[in-house]
Amino acid sequence: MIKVQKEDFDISKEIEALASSDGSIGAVSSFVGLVRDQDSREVSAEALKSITLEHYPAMTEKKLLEIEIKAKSRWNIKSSIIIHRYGRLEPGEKIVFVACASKHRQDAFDACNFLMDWLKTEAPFWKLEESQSRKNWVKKRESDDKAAERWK
Amino acid sequence: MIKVQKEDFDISKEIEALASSDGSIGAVSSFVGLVRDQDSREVSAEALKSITLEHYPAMTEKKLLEIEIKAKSRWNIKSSIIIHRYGRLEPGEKIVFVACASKHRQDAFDACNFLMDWLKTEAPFWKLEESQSRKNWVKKRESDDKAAERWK
Amino acid sequence: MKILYFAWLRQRIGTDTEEFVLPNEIQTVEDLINWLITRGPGYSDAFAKPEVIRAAVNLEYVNFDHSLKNEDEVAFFPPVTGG
Amino acid sequence: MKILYFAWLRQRIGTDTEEFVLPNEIQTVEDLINWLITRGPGYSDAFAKPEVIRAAVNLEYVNFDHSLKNEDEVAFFPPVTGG
Repeated sequence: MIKVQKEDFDISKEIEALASSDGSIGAVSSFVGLVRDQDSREVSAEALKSITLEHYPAMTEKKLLEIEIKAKSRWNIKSSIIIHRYGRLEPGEKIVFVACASKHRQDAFDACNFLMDWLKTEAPFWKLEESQSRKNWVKKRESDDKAAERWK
Repeated sequence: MIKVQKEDFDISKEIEALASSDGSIGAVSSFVGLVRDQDSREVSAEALKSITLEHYPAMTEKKLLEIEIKAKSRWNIKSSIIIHRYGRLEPGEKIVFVACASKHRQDAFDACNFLMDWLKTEAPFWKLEESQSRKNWVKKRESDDKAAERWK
Repeated sequence: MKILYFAWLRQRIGTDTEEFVLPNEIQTVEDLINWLITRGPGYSDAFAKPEVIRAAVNLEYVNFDHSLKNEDEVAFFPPVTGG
Repeated sequence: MKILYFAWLRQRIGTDTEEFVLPNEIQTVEDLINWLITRGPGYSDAFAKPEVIRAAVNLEYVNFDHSLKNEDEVAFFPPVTGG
């Protein structure tokens, strides 16, 4: 399931909905991405006031659905969910949530890790950071491209 | 943090406590293990009524603390939690929860995966399954030994 | 043709969407970029380093040699940074 | 010495804990198992396949050649199946 929304969400409820969808589920692996308290510059990072997530709605839904289908074709996943927020978020707030449910744990772990890596390089979201002195668009991390390459 | 308890727990609260412990945390990877609706026999599995988890309290705490320290020495983890329940549990109930918080996501994913693999082979818990016609002690899975070997 | 701009491309160009009839001489995404650059300093600034820009046509990532049709929706944006 | 049994070892032996003074001739975990086996059918049943049993002394996993002292806490159990 894909949800792209401004609103916050409850992790327990999402995991419980996923887990209760099939009695043969024994494992749920999940990931939450949060707004950190400093901007993303490697050197002389500043305290962060907020980030604003912009996205390309139609393409976001399509790409997230595609990577979810891809994960289900590669691992034995009973169900999965991707929630990604957009709009203005403050330090400590949740940005993204991915969870995968399976019979045994390694399928869930690998599919969840894969979904996050692909989401990072495929889903059309952009982060604008605002700190005391500046606003800047977050630059992509080379390590994200490498992480996504692992699954090819 | 280690918690070995009979009681259920709330995943959202645990993840939020972990995430809010340090403002530089941007990633929380977690895992929940659940009671499945069938017993663990590969062939002619039967509907499961309950499992009962027995453990060796002093050694459990010691081993879980040791593997948590090990994870922190290998990955850049800001905080982590392991909750393992004991006693009688019914299908759908949570058995174990592991979560790791880090600045970037791969540390959290790998540490969480490692903790589960080591917990499966090192923590002194034993599962007694009860189905309509029988009670049986769950046999260890060879795949768990192999999973733990990966990290050596 | 509909063109969408996101993130700092949107800010430099000063608009998020525009629609027009595709000129006949524009065959590919690269042709389109070269034509957009002539439309003003916001565009030439936005497309100054085309190698850091990604393009999507009808919601799919494409290379700059991708052929365009008048009914396409084309989007230009920086590398994605969600998650 | 304190000895603890878990899971099906506990069930076959019929007790979870016992305490006694370590006989002088028992040097190792293996000696202890061989001595326990002589104590009755529950014990010989529990230790029939020692290769599937794990031992811990003072909360640490040990091999069967591990040396024992009278003040040790020894535990016998099947391979663990938590998580």
